[in-house]
Amino acid sequence: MADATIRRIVGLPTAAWLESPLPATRFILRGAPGARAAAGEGFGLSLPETACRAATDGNRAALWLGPDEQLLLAPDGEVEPIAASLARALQGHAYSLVDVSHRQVGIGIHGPRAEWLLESQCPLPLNLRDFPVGMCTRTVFGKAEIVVWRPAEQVFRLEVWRSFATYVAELLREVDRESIA
Amino acid sequence: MQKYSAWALLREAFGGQRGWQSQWRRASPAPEYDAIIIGGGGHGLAAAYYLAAEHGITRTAVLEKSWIGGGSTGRNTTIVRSNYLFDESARLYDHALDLWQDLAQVLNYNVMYSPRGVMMLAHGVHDVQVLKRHVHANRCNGVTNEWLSPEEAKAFCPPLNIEPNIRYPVLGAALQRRGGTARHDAVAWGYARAADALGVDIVENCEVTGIRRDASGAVAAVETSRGLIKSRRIGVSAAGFSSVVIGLAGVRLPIESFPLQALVSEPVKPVVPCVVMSGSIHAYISQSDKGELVIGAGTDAYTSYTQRGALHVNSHTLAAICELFPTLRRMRMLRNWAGTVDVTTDRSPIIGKTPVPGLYVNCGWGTGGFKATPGAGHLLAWTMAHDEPHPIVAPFNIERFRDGRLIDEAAAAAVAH
Amino acid sequence: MTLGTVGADGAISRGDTVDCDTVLMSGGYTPSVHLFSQSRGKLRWDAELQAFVPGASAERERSAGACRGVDGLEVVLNDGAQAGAAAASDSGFEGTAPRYRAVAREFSRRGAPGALAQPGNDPPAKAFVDFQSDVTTRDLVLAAREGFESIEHVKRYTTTGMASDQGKTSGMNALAFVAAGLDRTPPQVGLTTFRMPYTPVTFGSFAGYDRGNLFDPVRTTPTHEWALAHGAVFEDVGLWKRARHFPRPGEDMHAAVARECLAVRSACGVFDASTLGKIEVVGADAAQFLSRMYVNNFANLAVGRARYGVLLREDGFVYDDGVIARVANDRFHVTTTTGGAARVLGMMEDYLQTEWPDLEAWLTSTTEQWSVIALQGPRARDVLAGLVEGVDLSPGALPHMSVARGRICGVPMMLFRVSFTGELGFEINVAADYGQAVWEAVYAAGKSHGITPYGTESMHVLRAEKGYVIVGQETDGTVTPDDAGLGWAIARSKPDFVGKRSLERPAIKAPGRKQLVGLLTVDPATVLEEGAQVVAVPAQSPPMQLIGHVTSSYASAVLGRSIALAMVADGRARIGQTLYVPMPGGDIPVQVTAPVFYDAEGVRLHG
Amino acid sequence: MLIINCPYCGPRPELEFSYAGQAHVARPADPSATGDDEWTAYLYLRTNTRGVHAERWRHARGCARFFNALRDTTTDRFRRDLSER
Repeated sequence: MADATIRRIVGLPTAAWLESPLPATRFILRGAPGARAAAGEGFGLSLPETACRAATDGNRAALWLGPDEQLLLAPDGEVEPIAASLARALQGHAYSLVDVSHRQVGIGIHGPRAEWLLESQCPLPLNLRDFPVGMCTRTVFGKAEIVVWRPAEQVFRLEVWRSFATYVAELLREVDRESIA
Repeated sequence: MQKYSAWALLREAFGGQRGWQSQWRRASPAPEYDAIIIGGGGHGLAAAYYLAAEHGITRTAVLEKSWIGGGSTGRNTTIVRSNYLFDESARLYDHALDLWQDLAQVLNYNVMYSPRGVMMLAHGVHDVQVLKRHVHANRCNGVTNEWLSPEEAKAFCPPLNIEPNIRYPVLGAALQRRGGTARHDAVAWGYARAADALGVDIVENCEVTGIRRDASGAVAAVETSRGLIKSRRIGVSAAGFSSVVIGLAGVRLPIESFPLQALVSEPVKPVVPCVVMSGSIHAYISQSDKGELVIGAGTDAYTSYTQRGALHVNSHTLAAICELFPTLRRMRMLRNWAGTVDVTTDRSPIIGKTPVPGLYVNCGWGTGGFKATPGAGHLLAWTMAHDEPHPIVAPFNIERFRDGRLIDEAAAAAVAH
Repeated sequence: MTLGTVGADGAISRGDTVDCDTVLMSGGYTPSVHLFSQSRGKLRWDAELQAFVPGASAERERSAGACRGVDGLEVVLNDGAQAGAAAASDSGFEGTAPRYRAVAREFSRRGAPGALAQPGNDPPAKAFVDFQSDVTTRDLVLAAREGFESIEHVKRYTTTGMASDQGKTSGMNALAFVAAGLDRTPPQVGLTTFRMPYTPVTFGSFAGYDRGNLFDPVRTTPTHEWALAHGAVFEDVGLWKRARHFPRPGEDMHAAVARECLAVRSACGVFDASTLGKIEVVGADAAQFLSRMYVNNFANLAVGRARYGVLLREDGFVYDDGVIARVANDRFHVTTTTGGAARVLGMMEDYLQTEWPDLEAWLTSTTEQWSVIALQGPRARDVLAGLVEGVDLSPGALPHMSVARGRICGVPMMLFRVSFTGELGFEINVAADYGQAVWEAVYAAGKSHGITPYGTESMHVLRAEKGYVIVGQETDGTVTPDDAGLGWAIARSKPDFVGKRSLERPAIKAPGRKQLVGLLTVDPATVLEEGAQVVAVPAQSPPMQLIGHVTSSYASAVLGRSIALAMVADGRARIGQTLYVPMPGGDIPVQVTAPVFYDAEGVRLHG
Repeated sequence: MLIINCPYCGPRPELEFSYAGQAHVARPADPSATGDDEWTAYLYLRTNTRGVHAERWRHARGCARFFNALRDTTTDRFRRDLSER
């Protein structure tokens, strides 16, 4: 990409269990229920109809955030092709598609302590029974709003608005630091 | 009324303290009164006292569903101040502050009014603008209030953290030296005792269950858990329960009731010498004469009559206290409770007549009613005695909501940019 | 110390005297019903135990063991096991309670309530009830004598139970004693409320991690590091850190702001406006939706054009403002104030979801998608010219209040021709990750044109010179559009918009409302204090007849004098009059003017 | 802390929600034709019920939807499963 040289991604602290954010293509899709099915054709995977569930296929994912709101994730640099493909698939439907690739950053947390670290500042129970693999939702972490998604048993991915990302990462590290000290 | 004096103390010290009398009678309701006040908190008891003392209306009853002073009076953080922004508010609250000055003498009861100063902190440029506007408006209205630099604020309140590197540094403060605290229970008991001495019946455990109106629509009587009581002049002073009580007469008030929490620490030696308030990070603190740190939070988000709030609201307040007073971090919360506060849209009270003849209301004080106790009682009594609003309370009528003539103390603190 | 025994009737017999160093006192046993009581369960008086025990539950909890008055180790263990098994079973799990046998010696834990000197004792014995507050039975007798009969009154009058044990050692004894004195049973007198916490807990425990920089998130913009490196002084605006000014060595804020402002007026300045809220409104009914929300009309806004919008609350008072651009027929880019971003989005969602669900329009916050670089000043176009691709910057092609898409530094850009300074102005919107690089490129390209970074303080001065209001500074939630001089924005032909009906209320239409005006001090060197009051008649003593207040006040470098904005009763009719600002040092005379101090014709804006 | 049943997401902690006042207070269809008293009632008058209260919540930090619920304001207990979309 021609723009890679001038890009400056949010720099966050890292740890063995804390992945620094990677750039991604992100869209918020909102619209009438019919748009969801159509959008699936354009995006290349069936968008989840069940509340608080994610659907994935290869390197693309769709996260149910609300009955009329989906977060679409894809590798970096695919804004134009995905927008074009969705526009074709959604022709005739009432919907809104907005590029939010830079609005938020992804933070990965993994390992045996991941669930415990997140639960420390998140009011939701994150055990496997209440928050199984494949579940995702918007919620809070400390004083920040986050999207949390569990792609695997010991892997969580957070999506955080960029100006809150430093806070979230530092708070995670502080919880970790205090609990192992 | 038995007069409290140095002589009386001396006499009783030698007499085994056996000569003290009941501070107020345990009255049973009479069939009829010239005036009834519903609500035996500070406001209601004060109104009854002033009805008797200043207007000669001694055939008055205060009806309290439980024990006097047990509602918002006994649950608030006892802050007394008058540094409000708008001219109408300044007059109203300063009238109360004037009455506080010699209230103990007037009532012959130690209400422990302590003008130790109320300091309101500014944490941002916008806070500075808002508080300075208060200071200027107050000065021109004859209300004491002054601006302090961070260093002056710290000199006045030494444990305050004014380091510039904290999350929300203190950029300055507005100080009302005449503000302070008083003992909430004593205010209720002092008014009760003084009113009782003038012949007012204080009827506890008497819940009002209905308000009867005559053919003309005017009030005629109240139905209570202790029977029907007639009166053609009824004042409602029921704080968080105002809309429930006044609803009995078919009147709707622009009020919602929210939980408001407070807490105290274990008692320690004097450490916080004044009242400190930080509106923008929601922390209010003072120290009682017993040594407890008295801390108030913001209201919970939803209407409720449970007198219970959520822990996260208090946690937020305590985090703010720890930021402003790091030395208090290891103080311990002893007791937490909540009251029910009646909040109007413009955060200003409603005092005056209602659409129902003979029915008067004093409510909507939200989180700040205690400071107004003497003033609200005084002005409600005047209004009931004259059947017209006292000039000071005239702007605080119900009609202001219809006309759009709001006295919006809340909006004055709106966030900038 | 002299020992004695208390008989069943309360009579005390005098016994032996023993030497001792320390006295340990017990309030007796009583079940710890605190948690049950705090869960709003109803306590029941057990006359045999002489204690309150859990009665009807409010929650689906169970009390087990000593806290419900069960006595003896073996019994308690089995009680707990059974309660646990029953709770598990009710929750859908299986399990049976094991059976325990205790081999230890059993104690009786029957309590002590009432084992105190009683009111009838003669001579009166002194007996402590509250060991921490030194409350004695005599104090309780005195309280009763003075009419404090409710147990809450007794507690508050004597402070029994208010020490750090919160009545754990004293509560039942005080109650039993008061009840006996009043010739009632304990449940007739009633308990004081059990408050949380069960045991005192440090403030720090509640505060937890909410301390220092984690007390509240610190939000920074994409150019934050650049600003830091260039000496910016920051201010807190909500959670954001915004650069307030960029002092050079030796400069105070006043000097820095004067320099920054002059640079914008004479050459160009660059400003980070990224914190402004942004909402993408998309859908076939987007224009109609915005026309219902804002006082303005958006149906007739052409694609590629922008309009200043005013948002009211339903009560008619100004709530927010911003620039709203139509970027496609069914797509609007809405900006809000920094502080208003979240609440405006919430308000819009409310109307969309609950009042007008039939409208085809959807909202997405894009506040953080975009880095917004405001480039303002007569040289702004020259600076941009060499940087942008695909946009015709000429006034004809990109007039004031318009928007175009193009590229800058090789990345996509939305370029707004807007101005909050009164100068020729642009706001470059690029995706946030490119913000700092584009800012640096603009700064480098502007060097030869005298480009100067400026902060929020200069932004405030520049807009005040032009009489542009800031919501929250000129307005305070009691101000209508007309009060703030924004009546021109109202599309009066519209049948309805949020707040329209409230503008017809009597007090809103009554004369005497405060209106936005300018104030010029007679002495141009005097800068009024913001928040200072305004009077018509000088030399008043308090309480004065106040007619307004100063909302904004600055030293204007370009005008070489001070300026102020104020809200003054009937202000527009007073233009030309002399009013006074009463200060502790005396009245400051001011002349009332229109609220535009610089380039009233707007020539520079359209340059 | 209240546990609130979001009709879309299920029971969630209060921290994720914002309270949105009494339910069923509809904005008059034609505000201009609404009298002063009726408009005042719409703006300011609420039942402030002591008892079962029909109210609105928004799962603001969840699915972002507004919904109605019934809660007893004397106990803060929600009527179970009566949240409606």
